[in-house]
Amino acid sequence: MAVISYIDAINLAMKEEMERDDQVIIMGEDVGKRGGVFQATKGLYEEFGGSRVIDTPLAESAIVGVGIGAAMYGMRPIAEMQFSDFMLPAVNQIISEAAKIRYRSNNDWSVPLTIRAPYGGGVHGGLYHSQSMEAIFANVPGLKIVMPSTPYDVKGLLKASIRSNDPVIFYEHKRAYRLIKGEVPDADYTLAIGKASVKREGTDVTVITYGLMVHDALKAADTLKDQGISVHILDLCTVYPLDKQAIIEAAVKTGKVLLLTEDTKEGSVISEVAAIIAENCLFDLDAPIKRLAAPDVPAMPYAGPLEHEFMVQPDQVEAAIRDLAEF
Amino acid sequence: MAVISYIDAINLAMKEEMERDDQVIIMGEDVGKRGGVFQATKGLYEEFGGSRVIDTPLAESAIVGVGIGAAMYGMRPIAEMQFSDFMLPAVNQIISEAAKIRYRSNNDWSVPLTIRAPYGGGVHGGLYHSQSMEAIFANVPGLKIVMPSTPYDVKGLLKASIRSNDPVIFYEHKRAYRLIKGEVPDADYTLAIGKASVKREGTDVTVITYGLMVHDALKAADTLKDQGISVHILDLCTVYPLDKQAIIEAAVKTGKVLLLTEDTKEGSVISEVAAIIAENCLFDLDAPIKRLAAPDVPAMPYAGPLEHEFMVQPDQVEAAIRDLAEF
Amino acid sequence: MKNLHHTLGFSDQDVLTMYRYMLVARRVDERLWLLNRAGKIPFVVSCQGQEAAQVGAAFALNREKDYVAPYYRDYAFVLYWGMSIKEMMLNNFAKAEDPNSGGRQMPGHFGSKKLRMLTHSSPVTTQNPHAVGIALAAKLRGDDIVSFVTFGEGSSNQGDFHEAANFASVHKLPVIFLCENNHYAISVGLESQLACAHVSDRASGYGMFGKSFDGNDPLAAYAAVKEAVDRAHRGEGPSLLEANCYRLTPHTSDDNDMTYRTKAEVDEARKHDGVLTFADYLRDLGILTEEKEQEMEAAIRQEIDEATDYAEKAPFAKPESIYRYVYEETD
Amino acid sequence: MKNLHHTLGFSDQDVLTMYRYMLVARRVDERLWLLNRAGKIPFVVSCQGQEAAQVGAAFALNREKDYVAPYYRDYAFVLYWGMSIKEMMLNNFAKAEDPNSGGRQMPGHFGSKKLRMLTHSSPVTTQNPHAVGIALAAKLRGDDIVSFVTFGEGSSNQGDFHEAANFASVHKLPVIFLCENNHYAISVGLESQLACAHVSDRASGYGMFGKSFDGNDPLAAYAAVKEAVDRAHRGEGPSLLEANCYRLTPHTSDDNDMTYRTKAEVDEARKHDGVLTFADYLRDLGILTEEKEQEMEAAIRQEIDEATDYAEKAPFAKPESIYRYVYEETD
Ligand SMILES: Cc1ncc(C[n+]2csc(CCOP(=O)(O)OP(=O)(O)O)c2C)c(N)n1
Ligand SMILES: Cc1ncc(C[n+]2csc(CCOP(=O)(O)OP(=O)(O)O)c2C)c(N)n1
Ligand SMILES: [Mg+2]
Ligand SMILES: [Mg+2]
Repeated sequence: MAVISYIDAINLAMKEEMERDDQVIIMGEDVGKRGGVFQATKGLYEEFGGSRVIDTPLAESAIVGVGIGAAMYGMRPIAEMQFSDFMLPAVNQIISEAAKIRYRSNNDWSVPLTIRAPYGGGVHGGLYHSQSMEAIFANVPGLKIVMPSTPYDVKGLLKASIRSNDPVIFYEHKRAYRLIKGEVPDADYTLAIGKASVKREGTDVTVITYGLMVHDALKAADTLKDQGISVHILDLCTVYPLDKQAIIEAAVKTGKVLLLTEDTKEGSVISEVAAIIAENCLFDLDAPIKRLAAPDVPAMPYAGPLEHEFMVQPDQVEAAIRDLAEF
Repeated sequence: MAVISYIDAINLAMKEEMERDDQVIIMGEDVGKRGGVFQATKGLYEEFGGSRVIDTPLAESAIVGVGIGAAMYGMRPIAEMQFSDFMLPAVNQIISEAAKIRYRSNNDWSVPLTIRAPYGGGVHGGLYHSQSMEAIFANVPGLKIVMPSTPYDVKGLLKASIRSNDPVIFYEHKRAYRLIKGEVPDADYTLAIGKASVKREGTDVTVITYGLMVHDALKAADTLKDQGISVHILDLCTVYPLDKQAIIEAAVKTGKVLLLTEDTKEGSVISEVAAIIAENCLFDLDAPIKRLAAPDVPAMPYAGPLEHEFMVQPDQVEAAIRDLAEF
Repeated sequence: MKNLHHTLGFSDQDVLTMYRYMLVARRVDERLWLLNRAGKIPFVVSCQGQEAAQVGAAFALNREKDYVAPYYRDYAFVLYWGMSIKEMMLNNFAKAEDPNSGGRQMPGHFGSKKLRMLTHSSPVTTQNPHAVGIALAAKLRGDDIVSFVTFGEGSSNQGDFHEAANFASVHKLPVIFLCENNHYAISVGLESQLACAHVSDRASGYGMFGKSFDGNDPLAAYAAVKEAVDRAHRGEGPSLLEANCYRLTPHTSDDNDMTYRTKAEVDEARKHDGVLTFADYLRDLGILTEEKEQEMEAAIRQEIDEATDYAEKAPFAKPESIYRYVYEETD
Repeated sequence: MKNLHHTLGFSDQDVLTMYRYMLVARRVDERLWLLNRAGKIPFVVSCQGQEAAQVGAAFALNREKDYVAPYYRDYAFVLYWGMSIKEMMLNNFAKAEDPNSGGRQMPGHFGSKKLRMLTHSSPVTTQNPHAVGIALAAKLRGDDIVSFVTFGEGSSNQGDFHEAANFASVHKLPVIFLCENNHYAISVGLESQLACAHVSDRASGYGMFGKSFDGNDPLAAYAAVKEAVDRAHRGEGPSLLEANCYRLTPHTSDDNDMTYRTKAEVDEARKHDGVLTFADYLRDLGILTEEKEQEMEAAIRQEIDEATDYAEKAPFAKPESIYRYVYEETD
């Protein structure tokens, strides 16, 4: 197994799927010669040409809407949104159209479309290049939202998304792109969308999270191990619809639950996780559920000290776990 | 005090605010001569003329975006979205712009804009004229989302929204328009945005809900009273940001909580309510939190029996309260 | 009266067929209003005043291979395209057998994969980028087809119209955008919707072919759409057409149009009603005889009666069916 | 060299001032790149190649009453409009004193209520409807102003452009839409963005006045915008203008433009650089003497040095300030 970066896993998943199935195409801003502003599509234009790696006009609603049409024709488009923040012009096409086409046509039409979008902060991106955009779509049946944390998950889940016969929003943490590296098998594999994954077994405190914060949790768990605290970590992987069974099992396992998200707290994906636990495991809890999230302000400011203040810091994660352990 | 309908309260609030302040204008599709497709703006074109009651081109992003510009100039526009379902083309203007303008300009600019939109089902509206659209915006700091249940609340909260110096999404339940009537004072009054309201005091079970379902809860409480079950009802009124204190008090009061929404369950506003309770009142609960909501399918179908199956029915509300009481 | 259809390559039988579809749509539409007023169906959206443009356009397309994205008023188009009267009635009664959505959607929200007809939704104009995507995919696969989409003039002011038109032109895709300009978007008249004379004036901003035609004349519609089809097959890219029509009914059964327009205006427009004027044309040329007309009306009425009867009695989908088809069902 | 500015009503001093603002913007921009390469600021977005159009346009507007919504490349415009070099540097260092956002936003996201300059965001084209709203409100209040908005040619393909332009025309509002066409949207060239020759060709689809001009010539920019201003004041509604420019730098400091265009192409464009050609014009007419030029460069350099120094040392906003101004603070 090779050790590769998060973004290389994305690039490789697309490359392999395009080689495997000539109905897979990529559409987006700067995905062609430029290889994407983050280089996620690097080399694909050269390998597959401009008719399969399409530089579109600067218009997200069209990128998604045209992608839907192409998907209805039988292709498997991958629509790249340059930043998750810039998906908002396409919300109508995503929610009114992509999510509802199978349902409203009574299973006649379907939309095998993957919408990739870099999200997340800590990159000096300011208000509009740092946002977590999952909560907006995490109440829309018909959509699936995948947010992987490791190169292994990235590759398996992106391939599964491309092969899915339903629309998938695939969020990539842009800070993870080059920061996170990991082992990825050379052989072709997919992972099941909709399944959470236990990233660490533990007995004292359960941390449920997703995306880049999985790594904060893992680091905290390492540190706390030396202090005698055993942390169980569940990586949601798919944030909509949630893997209820896995959440319930993880919560029951330790009876103490910390929920983490980079998103602003109120109305975030971890609110639903909390609700599931509150509905299903009340008598198994030994401490109140605790949520750690960004403050409820519009978005992450640009200036360094302000960005830092906005983001949940590793020491806060560690302290929250310790507090729960000692509860 | 006169007894008036929900829609008359809307109409009256706008009329009075327009008389009071000539910076209040209305913009939307068919709001002029037609008086709105639901007649919410009836008579206002005749009274205030076409320059203050503006029939716009059919383009929601412009209705909101132009409204934002006018608000930045110092006016108080009321932007009508014909159905909440059709707000989606305007999401970028609402989330990227209206919600963030005060914050990003460091308090220099502000957006005193009210976005009115009819929502809710049970009107043979099918997939796209029945949806609850609050969850999409209920993770966006900078916005406030008001969803009143009674003519009294409608009038007081709509006036408060129009006078607010920040953007407010004001959702009106379209089935409530003519169904719900209530007493409304003749004198000018406003109600505080962000405050929940106890609609009934009780001791056995707490129901927390909003919009039209408040009335289902009230009806169920009446019935159950005869069976010796005392129901406490909290009407959220503002669903974002939530009135945490009121939620905690209401939950603690009975220790048994039923949360109701017309929206699909996963990721709905009541998920956040459940999370607040799970974080703050764990040891005060005598039963797991229960949520009653629409099923997680894309939207309410059109055919009568299908619509009926989708919607939470009054007998389900009653049964859920009884189950909790007997827990 | 000059014969205008021979030069377009139509036989007398062809134009009779054309008229027949216009008439079927009109009679179905009228029946729907009766059913609505009788309380049998909760909602009607009409094609009245747009049948000529719709049928003329449909005749210029290839029913065996082209893809179409008709909007909610396209009853005449859809009937010609292959939807039966019975299916129309099942759609309007929202019954399980409705091929468009099994009663899930409101009437007039057409769609059928078998007919290569995209599924339509209520938020206006979203179908435009879809039609572009169809054309893009077909071009990539080397399929020589045309992708046809319709929408109202009010809807041409949505961002999705602009983005779709621009995308189609940049990629020179075989898309035909047909705006059915019926002069109203619910209550809002043309002058409050756009400031150009014709929606097709927007074509030049996309570097595409544009043309406006008399929407009451099916032959004019045919000619314009045929020209666009030929251009598309020749690789000359998309076209933006406008059919000049008038909405003869209220917006829907929920609307009262007398709150914003006068009966005199509607009566004036009725004089140009394509169903009447085309019948006159055919009568003048001796193609539509009184006998033929009566036979046609009778046959249509009978078919509508039977379809209505069938649809009314047909079962609704089962309540528990609403949980199905959110995602692909693999087992 | 023919004197072109006298007929426009400009004195020699006026055009020297014009040039000065172009030069200030260029030198500020160049300094920003140096600061970025030195690791002092994380991000730069440039105006290089668009200064002439920006300054010419600004000269045609009324700094005392008009409203403006400049986009992220409008350094030259904003400097003329009233933002000081020091404020520019505070903006780029994202310090508390930055009048645009106090360091909350990325550099180049301008805004100042005092200057009647709308606050700009990153999602492109959202400012267009805002500018229309300003004009609508002003018209309702009877204020005789112009609302001016800029954007790139890539951005002209967003739905918001279309919806804003259409709204402005239908209501005949005094809005000037100026597209700064620099031939690239990041890496995507003009031919993959639009299929018409000029963005201003879209004007006719909105029934509005349209004009394209040489974006390297501040006098051409002035003349075009002045014409639009005059029309606006006469109640003739909005205009859509296009400045033909070229982006001389990579898209931002995060971009490597050599992955998608050649050095030869950029070098060719540099020959038409408005800062150089306008200097030539002024030199040929004897208005810009060597002495004046040196004095100007020296003064500008000193001001930039001081501003940089000030901004670098200025404090960031306090971390706890991020909780403020989500909503109105009334206490
Ligand atoms: C995005 C959106 N906004 C509003 C509506 C409500 N609505 C339905 S039809 C209509 C008018 C459409 O006018 P036009 O495009 O001219 O088509 P017509 O009905 O006249 O054929 C409106 C405003 C909608 N369906 N979708
Ligand atoms: C809605 C949206 N999509 C994508 C982006 C990312 N982006 C920033 S600038 C840019 C290109 C803009 O091109 P153009 O409009 O021509 O302006 P220019 O930068 O060339 O001046 C893109 C794609 C964005 N900011 N907003
Ligand atoms: Mg119309
Ligand atoms: Mg550009």
